[in-house]
Amino acid sequence: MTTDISAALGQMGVSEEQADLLHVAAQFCREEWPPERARAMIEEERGYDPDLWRRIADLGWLGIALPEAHGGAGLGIGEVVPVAEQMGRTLMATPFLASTLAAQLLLMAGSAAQQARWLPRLASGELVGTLALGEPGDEMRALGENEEGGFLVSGTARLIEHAAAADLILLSVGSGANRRLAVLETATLPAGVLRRETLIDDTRRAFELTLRGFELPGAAVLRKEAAGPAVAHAELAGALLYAADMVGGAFRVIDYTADYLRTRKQFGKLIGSYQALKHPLVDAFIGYERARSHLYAAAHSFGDQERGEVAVRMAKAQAETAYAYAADRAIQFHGGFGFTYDCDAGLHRRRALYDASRFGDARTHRKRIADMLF
Amino acid sequence: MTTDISAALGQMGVSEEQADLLHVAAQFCREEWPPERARAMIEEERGYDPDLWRRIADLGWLGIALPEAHGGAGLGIGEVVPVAEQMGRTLMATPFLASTLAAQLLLMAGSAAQQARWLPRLASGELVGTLALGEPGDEMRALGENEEGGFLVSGTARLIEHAAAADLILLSVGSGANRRLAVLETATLPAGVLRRETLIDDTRRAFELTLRGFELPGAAVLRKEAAGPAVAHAELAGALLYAADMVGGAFRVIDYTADYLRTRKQFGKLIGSYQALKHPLVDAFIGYERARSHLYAAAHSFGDQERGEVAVRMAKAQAETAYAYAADRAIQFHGGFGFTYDCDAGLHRRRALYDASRFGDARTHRKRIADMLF
Amino acid sequence: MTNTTSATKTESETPEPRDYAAEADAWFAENVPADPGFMLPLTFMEVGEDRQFEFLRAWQRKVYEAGYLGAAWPKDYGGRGLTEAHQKAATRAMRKHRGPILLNAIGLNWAGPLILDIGSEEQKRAYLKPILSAEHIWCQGFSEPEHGSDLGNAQLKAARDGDDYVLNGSKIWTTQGNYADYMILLARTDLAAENKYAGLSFFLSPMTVPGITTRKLKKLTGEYGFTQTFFEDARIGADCLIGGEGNGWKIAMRTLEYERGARGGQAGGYVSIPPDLMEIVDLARSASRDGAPALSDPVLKDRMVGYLMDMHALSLSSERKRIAPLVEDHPMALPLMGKLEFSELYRELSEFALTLLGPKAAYYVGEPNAADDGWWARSYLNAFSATIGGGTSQIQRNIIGEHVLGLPKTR
Amino acid sequence: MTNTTSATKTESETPEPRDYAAEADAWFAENVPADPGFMLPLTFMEVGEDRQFEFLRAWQRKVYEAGYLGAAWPKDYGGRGLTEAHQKAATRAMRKHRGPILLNAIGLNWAGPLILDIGSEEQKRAYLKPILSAEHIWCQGFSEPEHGSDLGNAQLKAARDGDDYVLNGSKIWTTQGNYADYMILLARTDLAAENKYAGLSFFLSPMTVPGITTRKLKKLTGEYGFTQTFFEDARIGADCLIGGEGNGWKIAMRTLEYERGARGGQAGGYVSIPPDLMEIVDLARSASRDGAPALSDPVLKDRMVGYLMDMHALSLSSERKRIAPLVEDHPMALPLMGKLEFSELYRELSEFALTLLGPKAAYYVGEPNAADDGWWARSYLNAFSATIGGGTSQIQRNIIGEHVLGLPKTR
Repeated sequence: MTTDISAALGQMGVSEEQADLLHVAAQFCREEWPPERARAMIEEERGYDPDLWRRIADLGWLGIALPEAHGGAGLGIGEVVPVAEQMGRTLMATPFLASTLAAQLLLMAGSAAQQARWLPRLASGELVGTLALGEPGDEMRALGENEEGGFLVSGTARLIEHAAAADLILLSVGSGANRRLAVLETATLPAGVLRRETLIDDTRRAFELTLRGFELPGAAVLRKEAAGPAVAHAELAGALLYAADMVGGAFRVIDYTADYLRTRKQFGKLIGSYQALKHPLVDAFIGYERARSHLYAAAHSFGDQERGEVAVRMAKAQAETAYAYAADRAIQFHGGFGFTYDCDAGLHRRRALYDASRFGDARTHRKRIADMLF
Repeated sequence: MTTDISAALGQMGVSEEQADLLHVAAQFCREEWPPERARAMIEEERGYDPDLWRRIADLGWLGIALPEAHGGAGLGIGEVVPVAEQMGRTLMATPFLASTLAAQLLLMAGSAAQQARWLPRLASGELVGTLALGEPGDEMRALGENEEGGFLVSGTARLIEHAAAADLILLSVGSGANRRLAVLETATLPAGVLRRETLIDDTRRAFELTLRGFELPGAAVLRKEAAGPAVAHAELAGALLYAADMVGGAFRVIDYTADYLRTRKQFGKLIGSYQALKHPLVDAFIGYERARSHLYAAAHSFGDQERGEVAVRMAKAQAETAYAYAADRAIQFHGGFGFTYDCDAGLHRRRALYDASRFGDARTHRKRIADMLF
Repeated sequence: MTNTTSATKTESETPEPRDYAAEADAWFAENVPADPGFMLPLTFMEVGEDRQFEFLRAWQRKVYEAGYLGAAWPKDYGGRGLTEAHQKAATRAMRKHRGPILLNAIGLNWAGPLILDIGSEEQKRAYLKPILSAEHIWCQGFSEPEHGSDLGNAQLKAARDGDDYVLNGSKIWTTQGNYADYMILLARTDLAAENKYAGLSFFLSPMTVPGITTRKLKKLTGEYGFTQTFFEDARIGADCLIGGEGNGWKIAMRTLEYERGARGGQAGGYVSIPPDLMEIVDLARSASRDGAPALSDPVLKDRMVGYLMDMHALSLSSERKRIAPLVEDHPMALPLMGKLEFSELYRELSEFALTLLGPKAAYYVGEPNAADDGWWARSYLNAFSATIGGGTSQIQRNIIGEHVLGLPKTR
Repeated sequence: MTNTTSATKTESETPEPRDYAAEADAWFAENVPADPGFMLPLTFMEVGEDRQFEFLRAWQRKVYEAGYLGAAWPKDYGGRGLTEAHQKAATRAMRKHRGPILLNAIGLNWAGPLILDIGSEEQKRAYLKPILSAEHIWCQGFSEPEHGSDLGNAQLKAARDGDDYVLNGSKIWTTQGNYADYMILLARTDLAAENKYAGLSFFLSPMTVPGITTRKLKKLTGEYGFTQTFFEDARIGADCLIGGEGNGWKIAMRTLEYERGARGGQAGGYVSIPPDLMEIVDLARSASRDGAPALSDPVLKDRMVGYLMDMHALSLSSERKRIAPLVEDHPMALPLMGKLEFSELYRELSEFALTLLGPKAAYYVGEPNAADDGWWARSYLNAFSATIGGGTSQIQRNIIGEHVLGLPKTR
């Protein structure tokens, strides 16, 4: 490849910390979140386990990408990837991604005082954070800005993960040059402004927030000039972490299906011996391995000005393609059982759809890549 | 489907004449053009058999879509489809498509005198016609037009099928509103202006024509105002007939491969029992059947103002997709033999590439359909 | 419309198909029910709630009583004694006016034609009319938990005991099993038969005898529509047997042919509503991606062209298959391909629709923020019922490869 | 560069890899030959004309004599006694400066490593240096006409007769068979062996003895590059046997591992040049479709993004496979997948390039009007040599499914 394009592509590499986190997270998730726990959590309104949250916090995972000064490990978002991937493998349900991304917004756009106030408590897991970035053309609106920079907020924000459990919502208000970010303390919200949304992924929780002239004090508003870059950073980080979740899920659903194909008989033969099932599963696996290569290249290149963006977009796009195909075939290859709610293939297919929808789907990312490179 | 779009789609139907021609052509092509003849013709410079040409002419096939007044059968291009399809099945090599399309240009844009002069001899096969429509941005140029409408022609035209054997080349000169069509009698050409081109499809012949100030008399120029519509008609007719050729080829290459899969053993088993070969061949066959449905719908709807164009474009696009896939898999599934020149799968794959390139490939047609419908 | 009208109609002489079609058109224009305020099933396999069941049962009865279902079945058994052409005209009118699906699919398309074909006079008198009127709901007992597609391996036992058969075993994927009054049942009557097929017999079994219980299965979609059905020493009369002992396999294959429409005898109407590409076009026009309509993206538009071509090919092929000169090479190809093509295309198309939604693909049925109330996600997940049920797509490809292309059997 | 230079170099002490890399870079910058005016093969399987053969043979000799081939092989056998890292640096430089392929692929990557590994001292002294210098061209005799991918079924007979083996039978797909001096040969020495594998032995057979003849095979592309090789009472010395009688299968499997790079021992350089996506990007910029550059079509651009992602994934995976923590789940997955992925992607990519050409896709190699002299069509057709040869893609999927995913064997 000639240099013009190859200089924009992700490069492979792994840090010692990534390798360590990968090992620890793999074991932790496997042990703490067996399939029956993932299933049981679907029925629980809260959608996550506070005890498990505390243990995740104790492992220091909520501060991986936060500075040591704020109680973090001083690493980057690339180091969060192995954890997110292993959580994806077990369909683990927590506000981990939401809280991690909320902290990134604070880190990028918070004043020193705001960072000092919130980041240590997010890093320690004492507080749960989430974020509401809105969609183009459907933003929260600001009214009546006062001298301290406070204002009244009106509008509806959607798909705020774990908002009911969160202490802080990092809220985007307005758009373009007028976009601002604010720390919304959920304790200050009036009753009834949050509504749980029905998601394609039963293992997750997200909420709609409707505000009518809610007063945000100036102290809650982050540095205005930093809002745009902070959102861009969080969106890229979000794409990377949801890609990790999908790569993890793809691994698991292939493994789950291979298990079935090794043991289920039909017409007197193990069904895995039929090429009509074996070969597509191999293709799914190849898609997964490609996605994983893109994922770790993106994790390695995330902070690289030249390469980070294309690498992340490729990772998100390939992860979606691979996970969707693997889970779709998994349903089909489980036959009648695949069509029941009891088969995990369905959980994965639904999660794949959900994850695809967050922080840009494959088509969106491919379009951007085409615009950037060709 | 709601009416807006469905009113533009081809409709299925078959005329009695189509059904008759299908039967006769199937038998004729099968008997006259066994695989060894197709192979033998590759080595012959001329690339077709004049005796066979005479017999085709005697069957009246060169006049199918010409008026009875000019010695034709008074039917439409849709009635040529079964013949073209059956010729495609046997990889038959003749100037049949070229001559048929040349006659259509004369029919659409020739004066009464020009029609009377040329059409009966094209219909009877006494003369061989071909056409050179040029590519956008690379047209033949006219200079020094005289009072009778004659002019000097300069430039290069490419991919003129069977030009060396043709008596008439229907030549397009200029573009847009200045486009003209002329009957170029090859007997009047200076020596050395034709060069045989090397085609991906060895069974076909095409030539490059280079003219430098060649004088075309006014009597050779067709009605100017009819040139645009005549070219549009011929291009649509060409797309339809090359689609028919491809549908025929797709049938044959699937059949040829099924034969091999029924008889070849590997690892002690007939290879056709492996789903890795069986299922893709079924998919190829489904693609072929879809293409054939589109083809006969386009043949039926060709003359329909509302439906003809979309129907033909769909037929050409689907025929390309189906033939390419079938022939590609045919090479693969013949294993080592597939990689030799002796295997017919290669002939088909190369013909599929050639046919795709003529009168718009799948991408071109799909783009037009999108523009027309959505 | 009332019973009186129906009675009047069946008394009248055979109407011209054209007149009958016009009548049907007028009737459906008038009588297709308004949106009931809850989601109606698109296929008979999706009847998951009582209110859906009751609504569709009433609709089928109404259509029957108006004379537009079973028109070609004999008058003596509740039909109207008209021709297939009449029934087709009625079905066309039903489709044109977007009538809901007919509920009693197994009765109308499997059990009914079978009983008409080889049933005894008693069976015809007892069963046919209630099938049309949806008074008797029928279900189908072929698949078993351990032998999904492998019908020949059915293990449910039917042991002769005096004038009864005693049933023991289990069936799965019983559509409307929790509502059904009767089941067409494939069971093993001879454990010692020389080959597995010869030991099978076919029954018209009541579902209401002691020892038969059902358990609703939660589907991939989170909804219901099927049951597992358990038989514990359930006794049915020996007169429930149809076609004679040991002929079960042959009869089961025959019912599949009715179901595929490869033989006549179906009562008419439709039991599922295919996805409509125009609705996807509308979705693509309205769905916002990155602040612009999805349809403004040439890549998505091109994929739409592809689906339009495939959908239209299917509809053209279903006409072509009746045009003899155009199917001479492989007369069975198009009929055998239909199920595979349609079910796979349905799945792909629904999945594609989801890619139009952008962030809204996160939502599901019941969510006010969802596009079209979550319809597309549900449609995609439901699509697997057709790519898996009735012989998986993988098995369909075996069948086509072996029976049309003549390839050696996969072992 | 001359022999003198080479001799000087091999006498010198072990250079630092970094210095050696810089030297190699300078040498290739200077010595990569100009376009000879005829098309050069992109893989060693495409050497179809004498002028191509002579040109590439001279190039390999030059690279060897300059010290950039066999750098890690022992000095005693013609190598330079350096490390794998040195050779890799030289190969990188060769690639960077776009050197032509090395001709003697079977010698460099199959026979050479095998002889180094298990050959006798005599075999090492006789064969290794001429492999590097391209003095002896080697070919491979595994496949037979009736048993393409089924090597275990090889039927060519090698009958012991005194100090000789007498060969009878035929091999197919002998790359450069018409040029080769030696063949690595899998032959059946024991017709009565308990299983088919145990009857096979492995030979380093001369090609120049009476009774061995070759017939050139015309390829899909219309060109040459392979032969069928016939053995009629051809006598070779018993010392041609390697690894002992009855061990042929084991040794053949071992040579496949050298070839795949799964064991060390390869001489270095490259024997094929992969397609370069940037060339397709350039083609898309220059190809005119409907009067506009192909690259202005968003649909074609999106497909290019897809291929870029796939190509880049392959290159990332080839780095990842050496990073232990990232391949722990299935350590063999990436090595086993490489051949399948690469060969299929090559085929798809070349085919895609053809779709950029519009009307010019009608042309082929040798036609002045063709884009890039017909390169893309030839590349597409040649791609099948890799999706078929060395175990078809279908067999590769079996291997991955069974050895990585643990699925039951296809029988």
